[in-house]
Amino acid sequence: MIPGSYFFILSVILFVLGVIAFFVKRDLLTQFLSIEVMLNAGNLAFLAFARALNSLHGQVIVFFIITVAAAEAAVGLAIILLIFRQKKTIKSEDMNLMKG
Amino acid sequence: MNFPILSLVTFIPLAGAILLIFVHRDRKNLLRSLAFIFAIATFILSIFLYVHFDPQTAETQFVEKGGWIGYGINYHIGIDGLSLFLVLLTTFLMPIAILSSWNYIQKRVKEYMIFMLILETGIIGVFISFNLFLFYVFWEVTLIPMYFLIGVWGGPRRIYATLKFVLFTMLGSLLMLVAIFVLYSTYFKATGVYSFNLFDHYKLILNPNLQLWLFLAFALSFAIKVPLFPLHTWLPDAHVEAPTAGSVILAAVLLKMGAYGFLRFALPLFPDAVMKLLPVLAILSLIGIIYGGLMALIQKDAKSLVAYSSVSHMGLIMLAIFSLNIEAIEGAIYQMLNHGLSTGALFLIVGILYERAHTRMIKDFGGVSSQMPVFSAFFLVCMLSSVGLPGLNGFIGEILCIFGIFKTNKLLAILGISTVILAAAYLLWMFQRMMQGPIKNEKILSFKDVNKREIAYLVPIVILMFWMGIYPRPFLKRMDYSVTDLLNRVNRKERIFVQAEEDKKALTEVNDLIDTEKNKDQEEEVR
Amino acid sequence: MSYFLFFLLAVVCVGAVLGMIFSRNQAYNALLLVLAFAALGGIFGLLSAPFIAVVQIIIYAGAIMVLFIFVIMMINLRVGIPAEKKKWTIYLSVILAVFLIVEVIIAAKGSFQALAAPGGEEIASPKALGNLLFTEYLYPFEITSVLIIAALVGAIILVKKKEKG
Amino acid sequence: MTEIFWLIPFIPLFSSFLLAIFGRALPKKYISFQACFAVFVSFIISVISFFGLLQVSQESYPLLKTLFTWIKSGSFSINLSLQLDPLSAVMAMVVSGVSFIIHVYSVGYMTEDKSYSRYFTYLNLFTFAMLLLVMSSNIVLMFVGWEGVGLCSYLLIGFWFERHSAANAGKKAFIVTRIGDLGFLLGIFFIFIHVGSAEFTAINEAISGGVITQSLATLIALLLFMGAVGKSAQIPLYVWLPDAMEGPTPVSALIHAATMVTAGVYMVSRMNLLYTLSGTAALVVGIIGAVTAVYAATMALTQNDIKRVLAYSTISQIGYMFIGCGVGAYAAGMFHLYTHAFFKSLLFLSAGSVMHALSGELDMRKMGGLRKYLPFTYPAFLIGAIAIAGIPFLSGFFSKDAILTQAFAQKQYFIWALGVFGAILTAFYMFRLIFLTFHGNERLEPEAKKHLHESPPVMTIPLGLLAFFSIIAGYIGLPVVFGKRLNLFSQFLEPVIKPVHEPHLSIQTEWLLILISVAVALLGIYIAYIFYIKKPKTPHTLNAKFPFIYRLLYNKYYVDEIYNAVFVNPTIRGSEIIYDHFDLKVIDGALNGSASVTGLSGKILSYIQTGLIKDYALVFLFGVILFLGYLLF
Repeated sequence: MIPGSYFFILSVILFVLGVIAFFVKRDLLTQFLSIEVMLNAGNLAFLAFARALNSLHGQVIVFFIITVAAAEAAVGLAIILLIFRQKKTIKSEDMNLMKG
Repeated sequence: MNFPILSLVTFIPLAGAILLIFVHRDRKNLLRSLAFIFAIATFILSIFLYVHFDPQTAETQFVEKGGWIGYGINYHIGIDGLSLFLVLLTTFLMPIAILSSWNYIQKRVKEYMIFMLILETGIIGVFISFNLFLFYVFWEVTLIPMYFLIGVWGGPRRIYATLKFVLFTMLGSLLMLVAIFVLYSTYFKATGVYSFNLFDHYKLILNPNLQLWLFLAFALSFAIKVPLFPLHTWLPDAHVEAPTAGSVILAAVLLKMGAYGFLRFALPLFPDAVMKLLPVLAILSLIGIIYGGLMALIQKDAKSLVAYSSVSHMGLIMLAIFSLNIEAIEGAIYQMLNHGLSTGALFLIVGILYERAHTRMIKDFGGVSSQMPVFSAFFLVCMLSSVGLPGLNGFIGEILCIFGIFKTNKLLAILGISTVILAAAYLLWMFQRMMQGPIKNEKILSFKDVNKREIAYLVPIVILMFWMGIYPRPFLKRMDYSVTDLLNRVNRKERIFVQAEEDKKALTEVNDLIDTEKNKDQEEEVR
Repeated sequence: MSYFLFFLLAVVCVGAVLGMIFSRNQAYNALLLVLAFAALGGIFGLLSAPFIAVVQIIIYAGAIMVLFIFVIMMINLRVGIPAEKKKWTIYLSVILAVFLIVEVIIAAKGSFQALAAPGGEEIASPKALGNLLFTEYLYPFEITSVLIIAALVGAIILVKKKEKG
Repeated sequence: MTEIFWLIPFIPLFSSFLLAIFGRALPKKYISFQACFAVFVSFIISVISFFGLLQVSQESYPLLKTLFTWIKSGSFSINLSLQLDPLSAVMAMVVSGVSFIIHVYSVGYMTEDKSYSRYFTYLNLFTFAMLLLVMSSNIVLMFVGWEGVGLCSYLLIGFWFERHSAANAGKKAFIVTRIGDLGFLLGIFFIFIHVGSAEFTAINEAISGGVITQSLATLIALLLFMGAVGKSAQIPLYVWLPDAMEGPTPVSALIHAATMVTAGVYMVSRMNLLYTLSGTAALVVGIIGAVTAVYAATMALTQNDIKRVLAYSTISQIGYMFIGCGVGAYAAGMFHLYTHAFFKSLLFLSAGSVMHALSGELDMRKMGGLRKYLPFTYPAFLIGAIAIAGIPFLSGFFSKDAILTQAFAQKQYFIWALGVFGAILTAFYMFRLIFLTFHGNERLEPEAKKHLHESPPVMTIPLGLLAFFSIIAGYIGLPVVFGKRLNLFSQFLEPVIKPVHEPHLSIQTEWLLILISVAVALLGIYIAYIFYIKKPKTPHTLNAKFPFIYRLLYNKYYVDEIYNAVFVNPTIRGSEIIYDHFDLKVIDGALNGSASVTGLSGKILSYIQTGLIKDYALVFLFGVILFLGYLLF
């Protein structure tokens, strides 16, 4: 029986790695991947607590997160593809249309 | 009454707007007719309000209440003597406005009609809401369609004009929102009940200091809408750039929202602050009267002239409202209707000329009367109504207003009465320069007299002008009780404070009450 | 045994993510993440959530990551994009990340006790999960389906090439 | 039959309404018939009511007819109600009678005008408004009629609006009289505040009951008089009347001579208790009347426009009426109003006939010797001139003499002297007009001479009627010297106008005064005869000798120019300056200034906004850490 804290610490480490990856990487795709990592870290934390609290609700939430992540990935990738088609680049520095 | 007549009147235009979304944009005549039918239907239903309105009571009638968001934000509408005729004015003018833009609007007819109908819902909503939050929502709803009406279908400087209009109005209404929430929280602290209900707030006696600030916030918002000098500069720009129907609605109804706001909210909610600021407000109104008149005298653009005349007329209305007696306030409400009719009609008339000449500069006209005799008769009647000639509506309102002002303060009345001369001067001069004299411009020779559609929307206005001028009883009768009630409300609260000031103990008690409220809050926060 | 499994999977998982950080090649990145997510699926299994574990492997490691790889193929950048040139961003983010770790752990310290507590020994059966999903969470579940359809349609419309003329 | 007196004003109104809507489609014959018939019916009813009134006992005066409550708001309550008492009965008869005659005359005068129906619409409407003015039972309704006649005056002066001058004159008339109306309105408010009602009966009760103090009475009386000054074209608001001659001549006769301009006199007589109570106000009325009488007469001396001479003469004659009111002889003032209505409209219509004959020529310098061409117009004009000059046994003599005698009896010798001086001038300028127009050499334009003709019967018959009345109208108000109770007119008015307790003059003095009047009238005529028939060079030598005075008179004392320079132009200039420098620069400037400050700060802030997601995320992360830290510590 592995203590829940182990899982939790693993989830924190994964999350932070995701954050770091987001900042270090410069292409949109990989940044998007690191967001997925963070999401999964969240999932892990949910499951850890679900087990600790002996509740199934946590698992249901994770289920929803996965479905939403799927939807998000579909739309996000479509957007990235579109950007690439129009700008021929996926470097995140090139996306500065929001500059005031 | 179980039948939700008032809600129907309010939301039929909105339903029409939604229906119009599904009509193809190229079927322009269908769009126009549908919009017109919905507006007319609203008007017919609103006549029902007039017929079944009980003039023997100050109670709000046709009340409908329902839950909405909760926390005091409820659907609570009704009508009383203050708002009945403003609602009727709106429903009356909206079909006319739609008719007047039949040919004038050629691009984006669909959106135009949709915005007109949404605007109608918004305006009616403002006049019938008795829930502060609901009121605020409707207040803002009117802003959006107007923004587009000026910004999309307006003249060459429309962007500047819309921005000015929206920024001015937004500034005021945001402060009002803050004030509404302060009121709300004060009420909650005092009673422990969440309420935006206006009648609950009427009962609240506020700390004079707080009243002052809240009143200023409300008053700023309303004063911008009216517009009170020196907050008026958005008005000429907005009017000049707006399409005809936009100007009509803007002048005839939207400005009234400001004056109505004073009557419904600012005065009865903060009577103490009103008493304190009365001199300032009265003098600003007075300046508005004279200043607007003088500015109107020298305008070169006919629309701009009518716009400044609005400033002058609304100044008189505001001065009457601040006179706080029954004649003045009834006169003010009556004058609001008159101003709605006559100024609306004048904008329609300038619009008719614009459709023919594509210019609004007074100097480009001259001698139009001989080319358009029927039109000239309409112009004459509307102008005289605005001048306040007896037998037409303007006179009744003007004489009641000035009499009321006179009762309160003779000097103000003597100065304010100059509007009688100024109005005659600028309007007659405009009439002379545009309609009379020799024909200067060859283009005028090709002008056609008013067509059937134009007659169709001018005739009801003229009939109403005569009716209101000759037999005003049905109108005044229905205001009596509500106005008396309003004045009681303002005066009774004032009396409490007068007593409180005499009796220091009572005042400290009131202050203590407020202090303990504050302390309680702090304790709660600490916990 | 389970400890061993946990650490193995954890190392694989963290290692794969680290690999992603240091690799330049997008395709590798995606594949590394497939690995990481598969490992994570295993860890989910250890947390007595077999259904979620399976879903994780099938949907995440399978479907979503394949989607990524498809897109990477379509974009087809031959040269990878080098890491951030502005070094200070990296340092700053690392420092911030450390802060984050510390803070989160401190925040969760109180609940470590609860996490360590026994209970939840028995494996949550997929049947129970299904019961919960189709009773209490019926509406959210149905709405999710709408969401996915919307996302699908949205993605198709976004990517569809405009017809010329 | 008397009960239907309230119909008097409404018949012309109805006719006007019909003409306004259907007039353009109706044939001219029908229009003229309807318009004249409506006024004729009104006239008949006024006559019936007049005799009906004689049979009713004086206690029941005035007969009231309340149609409905017009305005009611708080304490402000006004009924739409009409009254009939001797004063309004006389006025109604005069107004409808003269109006009828002028309607008939207009049928001939306006035949060729393209806006025939519009003309009669306005004329009928005017008759309605004027009748409403004289018959209303409260002062607010009277104000309605007051404004109504002002409107019709505006419309009819500007009837030929294609002419720039006509449109301008109409506007000027409306605005100038409105300045006076402003005072009137304030007066009404004062009355209302203190009396609590606008009914004349209530006002009179309040005055006799002492509710209104003397100083208040002065204030109210002067404010009301301000309205009268505007409407009756007295100093300083007379400037609109000469310009008003731009309207069709029958209109000048009806509105700007016989009826509307005398409304002020009617109003003062109606409120006679008020003016009697306040000596100061009465004095002001008298002095303004006297000064105007002379001042306007001097301006009439040099005018060459036939209608303008008559216009100044009207101003001057109304001055006489105000003298009467000012010295407390309201009945005499009303009497002069009544006789003036006949002879002045006679003069105007005759002038119209002359113009008609000369294809619209107005300049007397281009007339002369018309006597033989206009065999009917000439005697009519002459009768009018004799009547106005004050030659005995015509109507003008009796009424003017009554006023001057009263002024003398009240020891207002200054006013009396002005009045007598004015009488010389009156006789002079009237006969100057006659001599220049009908006698002497022909100075016609050849073109005009070709069409020279006497007017058709539809125009000459009204002239005859009016001439007849100008002669006999005076005999109902004979002075005391002919017998004690012969002044039927003032006796009839007694229920409304309480006779003043005048210090009675001896019969000898009365005779002396009459002789003086006659003498000055003859003197004036004689001077005119010398100037324009005997030695036609005299005016030129005089002009050459006193060029300054001549120019001053000829240019009407430059009053129009002064008003323009002092009131009109500064207002417009000043407004323009305010508009350009205050409205556009200060208020709008402040607004635009604040807008640009906002814009500038936005621009500065926008440097922070790099548009890079990463930077935003970094800030976000930073925020999360801070927030977590805040929660933890």
